[in-house]
Amino acid sequence: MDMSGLSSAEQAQMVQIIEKKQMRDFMNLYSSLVERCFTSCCNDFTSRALSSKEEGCLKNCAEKFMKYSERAGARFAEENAEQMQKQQQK
Amino acid sequence: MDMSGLSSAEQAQMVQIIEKKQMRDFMNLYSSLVERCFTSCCNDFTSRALSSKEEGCLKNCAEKFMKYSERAGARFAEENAEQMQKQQQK
Amino acid sequence: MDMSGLSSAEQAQMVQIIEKKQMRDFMNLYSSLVERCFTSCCNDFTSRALSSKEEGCLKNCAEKFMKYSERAGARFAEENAEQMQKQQQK
Amino acid sequence: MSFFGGSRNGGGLNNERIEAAMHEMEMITDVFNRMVSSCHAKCVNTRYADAELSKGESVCVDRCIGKYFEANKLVGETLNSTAQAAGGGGMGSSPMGM
Amino acid sequence: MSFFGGSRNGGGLNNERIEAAMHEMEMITDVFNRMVSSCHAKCVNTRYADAELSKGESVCVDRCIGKYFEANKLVGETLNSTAQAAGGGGMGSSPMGM
Amino acid sequence: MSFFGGSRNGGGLNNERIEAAMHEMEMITDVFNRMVSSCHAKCVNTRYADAELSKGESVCVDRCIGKYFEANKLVGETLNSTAQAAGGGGMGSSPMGM
Repeated sequence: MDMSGLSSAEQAQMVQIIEKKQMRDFMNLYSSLVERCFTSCCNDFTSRALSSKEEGCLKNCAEKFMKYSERAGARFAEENAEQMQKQQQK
Repeated sequence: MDMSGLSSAEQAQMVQIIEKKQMRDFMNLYSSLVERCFTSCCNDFTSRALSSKEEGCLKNCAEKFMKYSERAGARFAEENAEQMQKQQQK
Repeated sequence: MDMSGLSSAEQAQMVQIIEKKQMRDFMNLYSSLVERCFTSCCNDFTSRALSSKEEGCLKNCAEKFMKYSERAGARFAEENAEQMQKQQQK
Repeated sequence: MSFFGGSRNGGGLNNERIEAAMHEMEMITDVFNRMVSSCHAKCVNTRYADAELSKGESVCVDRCIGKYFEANKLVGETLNSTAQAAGGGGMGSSPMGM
Repeated sequence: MSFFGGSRNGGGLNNERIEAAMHEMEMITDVFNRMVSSCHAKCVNTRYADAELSKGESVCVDRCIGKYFEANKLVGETLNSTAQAAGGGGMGSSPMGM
Repeated sequence: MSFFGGSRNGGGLNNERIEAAMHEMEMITDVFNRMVSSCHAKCVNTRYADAELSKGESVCVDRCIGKYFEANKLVGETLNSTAQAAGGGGMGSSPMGM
């Protein structure tokens, strides 16, 4: 995102807004991650407790998703930067 | 949720906010329930009218979901209370 | 929606609100359309570039969805008008 | 969101009523979006060999939208009678203008 | 949304704290909605031959809700230890009051 | 939401521009979230026998993100030319900065 069109007061405000949004986005990521991993890993309801198999699956799911998410974010940023550059050359 | 850290004026405002939110959540529940029951029950589009089988299915779906939702809500409240208690003991 | 209960100042404000909402709804439609068409059309990740088959599928998907969406919107408006009329006759 | 951006300065504007109208609009949009998504899944072939809605798909869409309204009404009535049976007064009418 | 409609006029109100409480409430609602949707998919038969939760479904629901809480805790702990291993300080405790 | 909590008091701030920047940010987040969810479904094995992205999965992810951008562009162009064919002026450029 290009913030150069904004005044410094506006930029300061944007930073605050962005921080709040990041907090919100993180919580959203977190709750969707729990849902995603629970859906993939937990399918036995003969007991309330997590089996060791379910525990392992949940941990792997959470860790793997964070790695996936980092990679996807890096690619997204690259592609986005490339496309903005192309648009400015037009 | 623990509101004891808020002043009485803040608590009064929170109550108002919560009421609006409940109204919104109820509408959301309602429209997601229609979608859910429609998806499960309506699969014949040779006619616009609901067949009696579809009607029965929709009614059962709505009633059953409300019962499910009450039960899930009660369990959620129990688990949440238990967990908050554990955290305070730490 | 019946705006006749609102004053003209309120109606002017509503128009502004509605315009912002339409802008937001359009963006939402757009990003959900990309997701929908990508899910249906792109399943080969041996290459980063779109194959000509994928391109054709994406274009058809987008065009067809717009046609679908127009038709669904027109039916929705008809049904909604009919139902409001019935409610006023009660 | 920013929908009410101007409403706080406005002398003589009734924010309550604007909020209520706004609320109704959001609700209708929500129902519409869910209906669009449901009927797309029920009626539209997603192989996308061409860009046209076939005759069969079109007829299916029309009926699907109509049926969705019927389902919406029936679910609303069911919730109302459940609420009344539980001792409450129900919600008066179907919970939305549709 | 309009949740903070009145909060700007209010003398002596601490908007920060109300916002934080509001934020927590939204978060809990989000978790609850996802849990309701997950456990419905896991436990409830969707043929809808009748309107009652069977005994088996009820037991499944109770365990599913409990298990969802356990999963929530474990995922939170996993993210924390991953963040700590990456050099950060983690998030202190599980990211939500649940 | 509360994003604009402070913006109404601020003398000399241009709310319109902040709103526009905010709007763009929300849009990009929306696209990103949908892309993350799509490419996860396309590329990541959900048996979770271990916590690493395999080589094959990593390569798939890179291509999937790239392809999603291409799809986004093509869908935008298709909507524009459909709108132009319908007599309107289209949307000028692809409806988002990406």
